Amino acid sequence: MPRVGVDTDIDVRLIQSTPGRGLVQVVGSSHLESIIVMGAGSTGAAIAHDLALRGYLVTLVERGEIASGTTGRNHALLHSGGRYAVKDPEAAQECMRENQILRRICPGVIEQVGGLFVAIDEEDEAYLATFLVGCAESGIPTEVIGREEALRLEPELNPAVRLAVKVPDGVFDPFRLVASFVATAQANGVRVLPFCRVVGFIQDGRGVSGVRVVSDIRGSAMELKADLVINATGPWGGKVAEMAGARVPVMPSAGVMVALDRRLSRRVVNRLRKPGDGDIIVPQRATSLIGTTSWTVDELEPVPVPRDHIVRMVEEGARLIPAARHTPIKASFSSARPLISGNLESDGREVSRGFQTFDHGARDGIPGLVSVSGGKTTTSRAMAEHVGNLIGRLTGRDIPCRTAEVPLAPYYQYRLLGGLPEARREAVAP
Amino acid sequence: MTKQAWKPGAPALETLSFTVRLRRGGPWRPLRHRWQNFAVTVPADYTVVELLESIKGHQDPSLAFRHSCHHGSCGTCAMKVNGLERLTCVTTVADVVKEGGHLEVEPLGHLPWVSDLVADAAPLFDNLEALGPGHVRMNGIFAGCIECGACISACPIGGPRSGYVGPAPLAAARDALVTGQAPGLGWGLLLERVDGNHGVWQCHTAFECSRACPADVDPAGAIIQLRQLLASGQAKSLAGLAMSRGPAVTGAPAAGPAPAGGAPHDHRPRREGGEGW
Amino acid sequence: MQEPLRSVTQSELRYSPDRDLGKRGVGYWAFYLHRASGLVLSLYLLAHLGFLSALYRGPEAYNAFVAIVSQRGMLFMDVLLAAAAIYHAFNGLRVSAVGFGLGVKRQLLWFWVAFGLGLVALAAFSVRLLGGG
Amino acid sequence: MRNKLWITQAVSGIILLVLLGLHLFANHTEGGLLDYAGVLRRLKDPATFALETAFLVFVTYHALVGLRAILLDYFQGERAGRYVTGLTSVVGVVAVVYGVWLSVSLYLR
Repeated sequence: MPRVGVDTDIDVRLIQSTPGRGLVQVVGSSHLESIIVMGAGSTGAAIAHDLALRGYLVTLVERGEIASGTTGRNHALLHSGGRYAVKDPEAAQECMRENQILRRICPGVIEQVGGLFVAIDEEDEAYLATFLVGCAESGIPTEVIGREEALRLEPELNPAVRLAVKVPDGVFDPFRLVASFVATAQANGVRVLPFCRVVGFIQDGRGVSGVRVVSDIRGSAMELKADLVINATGPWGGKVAEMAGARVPVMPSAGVMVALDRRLSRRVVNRLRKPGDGDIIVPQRATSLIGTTSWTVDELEPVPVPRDHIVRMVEEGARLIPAARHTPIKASFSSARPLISGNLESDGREVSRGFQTFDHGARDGIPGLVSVSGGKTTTSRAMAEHVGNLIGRLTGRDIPCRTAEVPLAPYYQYRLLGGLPEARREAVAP
Repeated sequence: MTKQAWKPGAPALETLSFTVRLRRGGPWRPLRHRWQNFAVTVPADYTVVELLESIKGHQDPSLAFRHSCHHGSCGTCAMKVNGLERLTCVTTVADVVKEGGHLEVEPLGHLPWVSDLVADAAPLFDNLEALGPGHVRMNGIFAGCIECGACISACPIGGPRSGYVGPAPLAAARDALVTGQAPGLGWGLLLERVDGNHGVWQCHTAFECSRACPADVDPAGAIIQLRQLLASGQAKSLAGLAMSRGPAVTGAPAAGPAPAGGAPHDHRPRREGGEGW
Repeated sequence: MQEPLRSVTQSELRYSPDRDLGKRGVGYWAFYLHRASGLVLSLYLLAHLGFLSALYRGPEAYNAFVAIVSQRGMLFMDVLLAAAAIYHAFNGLRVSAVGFGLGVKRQLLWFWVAFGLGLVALAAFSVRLLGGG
Repeated sequence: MRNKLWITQAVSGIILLVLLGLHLFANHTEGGLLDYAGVLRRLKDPATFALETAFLVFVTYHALVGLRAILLDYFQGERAGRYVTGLTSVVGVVAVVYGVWLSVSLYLR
């Protein structure tokens, strides 16, 4: 039976000593406000890291393993911004900026493969001028190459290719990127509690002063108190906010991706046209990821994988690299983007790719709760900076953000049991 | 079912009804250990991890299991399915259970048990860090390994919990030696660990690690090669050679010559240091 | 709508039921059998040395001991012991060879060759022992 | 260190294969087991005496190195390693000394 009790060691800052690793990058010793971050996807992990560097007392709770929701299943594309250059220059600029920052602070989880936008037909070719202007305005370096050069760089490209544009796309490992953020946060004293479900909020009147959680490691309920609670639960954001009586207009928008069983290309290959379904192939680890589609879903466990979407992905992918049709499918999977339905339109793709923060104190009269939703993994650090600034305003402190300079700890220093001080390596499954 | 390329006209969607038997409990839970059965009906092409997700979502939200990328690259979702280590995100239920049958899922063995289907990969990561540091693993010579722990669970010797360095870390050490990229511990300690009481000589060539590996790393072959290198004294000279080239810059892309014959993963793209992007 | 097969790469490649004994591979069971037979032989060695102390105690003690262990039932135990020794010997040869890189690719074949030779040796030994006794 | 032990284990195993054959041939091929007089008679032969002593040494060595390997799979760390090595060495020395003493005392009868 679950035990309910107030968890006492929440207010004790656990600065973990990591001898010989030299990565503790802390922060003043002053104890600032205590903050709970719900959700350890790229957003929550980056926020926890950001707030820890600012000196807050942070607890990160996650219902499963870190990066087990939307982030883990994303495209693994380290955006250069090329995909947004025409429609959304602001997003494109931010991508380019964050792309360079991430390469600097966590090179270990990024493959600097580069990317190509390829023109297959006349329509694509006609799009070139618009594309180059967009890239130039967004500060994305480009280089137009001819058919021969494109085929030399990527021999398996569709031979019908007319020209291609080189952009600084990259590939990251989503799980390991989040693990880097979390490992750094842990080293800086953040208490990370994976397998810890939020089941309710502690509210004085309407204001939120903590969360009720059930730890699936301890098998018991706990109450975690804090000055502020941040809801970074992605597509679950709406449901979580509801528990406190707040509203977050999240519209989970699913996308199917197909992982082929080998790398078809060295670089990321995009179709040179307006972003659409199945117009990108990302070489990630031992696979090629073709993506993606976009439709709204209610079901998140698991997110459905319609078969006709798989067919479409393979067909679209084969237009870029014909070998896609004959390569075994290693896996096909769906994830749900947490898009904000501010101005609801028919297709999830049209809704802004940007992110939004909700100060529920100001919006719904529920002080102590902040929600953040939307965004891309590539720009998660920038989102965290934005949220950190908001927290600074809410707590009346003006502490500068340092995440753009501080290198992240290696992913393999993330410890699943880092938040369980009593954890000893003793038991093996019977 | 055989591994095959996608073809139009493959069989239509079917469902399977069967019993899922899950290992529940954990060292810190009030109920340390029990089996729990779930009767399920799911599409036959559901992966085991999708099955677990649907159990968590619709039947028991307290079920703990690790998963992340769902396409076999993050290595979090390795579990024992019907007694064998598998990446559950690339194993469909049709592969492992028949209509009306039983499907048993347990956490990996030989690693610390955390809760339900979760085993802690920290000992594996520690040994990998010592013998083949992360940048090498993600981006370089040892890129094939996804650090899932299947080899450790499958090894009859028992992985880090028996003191054994373990198959994947030994394979990383082999790759470090053959390519001359400095391991996290430095060359001296690498040789000591690999040649020590819990190094390659503890292996009993059961080849179970290579069978279990979902990423074709072939740790058993690496261990055998390491033994030959150690017994012939070549390991020492390789390490000495690497050291005489000066301290390897960790974090930098592999700028040296292409990996020598032994490294099996050199078909994977390297970082393109020259191009900048 | 034509449906693609969401095929899986790992399972069929590495676990072929017709080649493997049960779930684990041959090498896995070979390892445990090797260990078990080694332990049995070690225990036997200690017991053997202990029983031979009857030699020190003189002819009566030793001949009485020989009479006991020469019973037919005991000879069956000898066959089991020989089986352990022969298995341990042949599998040991295989492990040494494979452990040094000889015949790695054929290691499964070597196992069955060793196993077959072992059976032949055991049969010969049994006939000799039981037939002669 | 383990390196050399592993190799000696393989080599001693191969030697044992020969010695065990000779041992079985010498002791068990004359229709059943030798009686007391038979054993004494055989031990008086220097070649057999040498064979049996060598067999004793190698078989004890092989068994205890194997036992040490098994124990090291269950006990880890420097200290445990030393204890295991110490224990198996002592058992080995005792067994060999006892065996040699037994043979010699019989030889002298």
